[in-house]
Amino acid sequence: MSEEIDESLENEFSSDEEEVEMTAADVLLKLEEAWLNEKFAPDLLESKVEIVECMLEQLQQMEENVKKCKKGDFRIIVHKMEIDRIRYVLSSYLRIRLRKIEKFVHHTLHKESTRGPDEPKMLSPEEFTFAKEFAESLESNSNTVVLRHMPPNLQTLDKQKLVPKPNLDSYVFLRANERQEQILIEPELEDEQNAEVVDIDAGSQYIMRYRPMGSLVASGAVSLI
Amino acid sequence: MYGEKAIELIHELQRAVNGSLAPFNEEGVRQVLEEMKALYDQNQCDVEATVQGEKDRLPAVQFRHTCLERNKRCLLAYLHNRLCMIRDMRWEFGSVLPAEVKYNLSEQEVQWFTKYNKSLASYMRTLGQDGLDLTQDRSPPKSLYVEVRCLMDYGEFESEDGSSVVLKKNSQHFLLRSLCEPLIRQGVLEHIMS
Amino acid sequence: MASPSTYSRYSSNSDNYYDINDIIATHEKVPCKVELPLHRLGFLNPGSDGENIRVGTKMDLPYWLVTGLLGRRRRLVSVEPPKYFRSSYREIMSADANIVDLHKMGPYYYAFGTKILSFEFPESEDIAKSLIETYINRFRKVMDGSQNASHEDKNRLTSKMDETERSIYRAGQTSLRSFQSWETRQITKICTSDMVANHRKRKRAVMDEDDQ
Amino acid sequence: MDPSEVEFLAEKEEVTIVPNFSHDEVFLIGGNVGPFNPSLPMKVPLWMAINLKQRQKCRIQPPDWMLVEKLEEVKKQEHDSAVFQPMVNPHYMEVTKLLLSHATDDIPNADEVNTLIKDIWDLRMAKLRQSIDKFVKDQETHARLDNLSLMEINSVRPFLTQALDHMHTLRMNLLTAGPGPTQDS
Repeated sequence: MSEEIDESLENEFSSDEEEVEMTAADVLLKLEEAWLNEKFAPDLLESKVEIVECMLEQLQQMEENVKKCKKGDFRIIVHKMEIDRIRYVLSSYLRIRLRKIEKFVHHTLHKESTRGPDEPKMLSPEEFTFAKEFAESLESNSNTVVLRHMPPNLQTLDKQKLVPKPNLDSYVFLRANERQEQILIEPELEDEQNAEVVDIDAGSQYIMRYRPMGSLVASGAVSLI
Repeated sequence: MYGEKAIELIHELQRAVNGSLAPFNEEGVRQVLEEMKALYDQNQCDVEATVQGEKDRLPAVQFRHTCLERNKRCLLAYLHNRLCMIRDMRWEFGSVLPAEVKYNLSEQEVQWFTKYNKSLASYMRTLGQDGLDLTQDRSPPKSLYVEVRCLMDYGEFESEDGSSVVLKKNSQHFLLRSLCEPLIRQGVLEHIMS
Repeated sequence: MASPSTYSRYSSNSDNYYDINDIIATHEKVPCKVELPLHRLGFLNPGSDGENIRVGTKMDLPYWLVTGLLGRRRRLVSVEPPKYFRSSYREIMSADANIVDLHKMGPYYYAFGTKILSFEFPESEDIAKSLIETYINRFRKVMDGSQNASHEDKNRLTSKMDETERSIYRAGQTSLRSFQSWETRQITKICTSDMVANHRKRKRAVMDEDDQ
Repeated sequence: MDPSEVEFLAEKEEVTIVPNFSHDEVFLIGGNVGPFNPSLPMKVPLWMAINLKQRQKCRIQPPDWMLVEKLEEVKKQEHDSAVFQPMVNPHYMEVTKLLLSHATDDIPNADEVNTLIKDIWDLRMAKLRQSIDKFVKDQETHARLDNLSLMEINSVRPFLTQALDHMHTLRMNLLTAGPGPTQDS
């Protein structure tokens, strides 16, 4: 084997949130967790664009390394299998997001426009462009085909009231990554006796409504399974 | 009774099973729009009459307005759900729809499909250096190489190490899975179980 | 973009303007009594002769129309619970919910039952209770049905189910089938996409017709 | 999610293989593997173990729980208790399926192991349906399911989440005695 694949993949990746260096393996774990959370959460979660970009880079690098390998090198198939596996998680993750963006496009664009400057973005810049184009294409279809032919007072579409929104009361399965105390399960029930408060031990698994757990999923305190 | 033609459009959608799209009901949509125009015109003169002092017109105005809202909802739902199905077709058939399927689309729907194709393609191009085709890798990867049989003459096919393979009807090959998946999905190749 | 037939995680179907099931459910009829003379709406009531409908006339009107006629300012009609939600039927439900044919009672029994509560009947509370008790008492049968793998006559199982129960039943059947195909190793076979396959079948069918 | 995706996650589990070749360490994105020394047992992810086995480059050692005596005991415990017992492995069903499909010759009493695993699965699934029915009858709003494996959860997920979503809607009726007017008005 004339050329060794020299540089190890232990390259350092420092993400701006925490200063700790994350290895490629850590980033991969974060991607897998983001993938499962996105798969099971009814609403669109925060964009993990840095993780996606880092992984795309890793794949790119690895594919180049593999091209350098000579035919029949033992590692080609092993690297290619890992590349296939990572690419599957990446594209499945991005597909799931795209489907939610399409399904709740007006709701998502509205929410994104009301977010503060310091709040994390829901959409990556490219997703935002896609969402705007998609929303525009829906509206222009409704306008050209039916709305403009309707009586004047009916030609507009009240976008906020009538648009599909995610069902935050959907039931989900979750696992607690850390102990959580005093989680309110039925906040909107006025009569107190139904409002249950639960302590959740680290590593325990639950089925419950998504709404009370949404912020804990975002913070990484719990993971959806 | 008002609203009958509109609900018929919705029943038509409900009859469509797993993505088989019926032809766009141009006539049905036109009739519902016509009913809306008639309702609106009648309301205009009843409102006018009430302004002139007529007393018993308001129930009819309220009734017609309700029918107008109903017709509007059915029309918009008819359009929206068809676009949902056309959107799914992009992910199943690929960027070029078979002629018989495309035949059932209205002209505006074809335009919508082209627009969707373009913005999807440009989004996918932004992923990594040379883009990531999200319509591939739809199921978890299994063994790296798979055995396939050609269902039709397909001609030259470039495998991953640059060499090309001639795909003749019934010929069998041992190809890289991720490269031949699209041909399997399109029905050009058949995956033979090892 | 949820295709029409699948259950989707919209914020409950009734909020979704585009939801086909909600549009069809709101087409169901509701018994009403006219409270104010309905001038020039005679055609609404086939029985009535003249142009108007007299106060006190009883008619069945679609839910979507009744909500319009109940409008904010003037209540043109008053509403009574539809037959299947009245106390006599509620008693049958509490006696043995499992034998009842909910599909015959309007395929959207739970969805429609939830909708009519917006009319705030005196017995709305009892209707709401009856709905959830019926759902719970029939739940085991729906679950067991959805998990049984035998190919015996499926529609005997689902004929009495309402659309909500059938949707849950289908969810159970689909995951059972995908588990079975996983267990018998079908999963590694990549298949032609369903649409392509169906489209090809239909094409072949068309060609057969041409040959005759 | 599809069972094949649950299996995909299971393939990250580590298993012990005995390679019949030598090669220095391989630097994967997910972490390093190796070095490989002939007849020196080592741990690799399951997906790699299966691939190497298919290429006749190694033998796979069955996990310590994949023994008839152990599984008979697990089956007995499961049978005798009304509560879900902790499982031998979070992916016991998928690991067994993969190893028995691709490395049967490396697994002693493969058929018996397969039957025992299936029996344990059936016992637990029956128990799961029982607890789901009780959960619904008692109108619970949440439940703890620590000892359930991902494949078990996944097999009831679409049915159970949808059923509970609808139950939530019906329960909300009790409070508001009917939602506000719908879109038409």
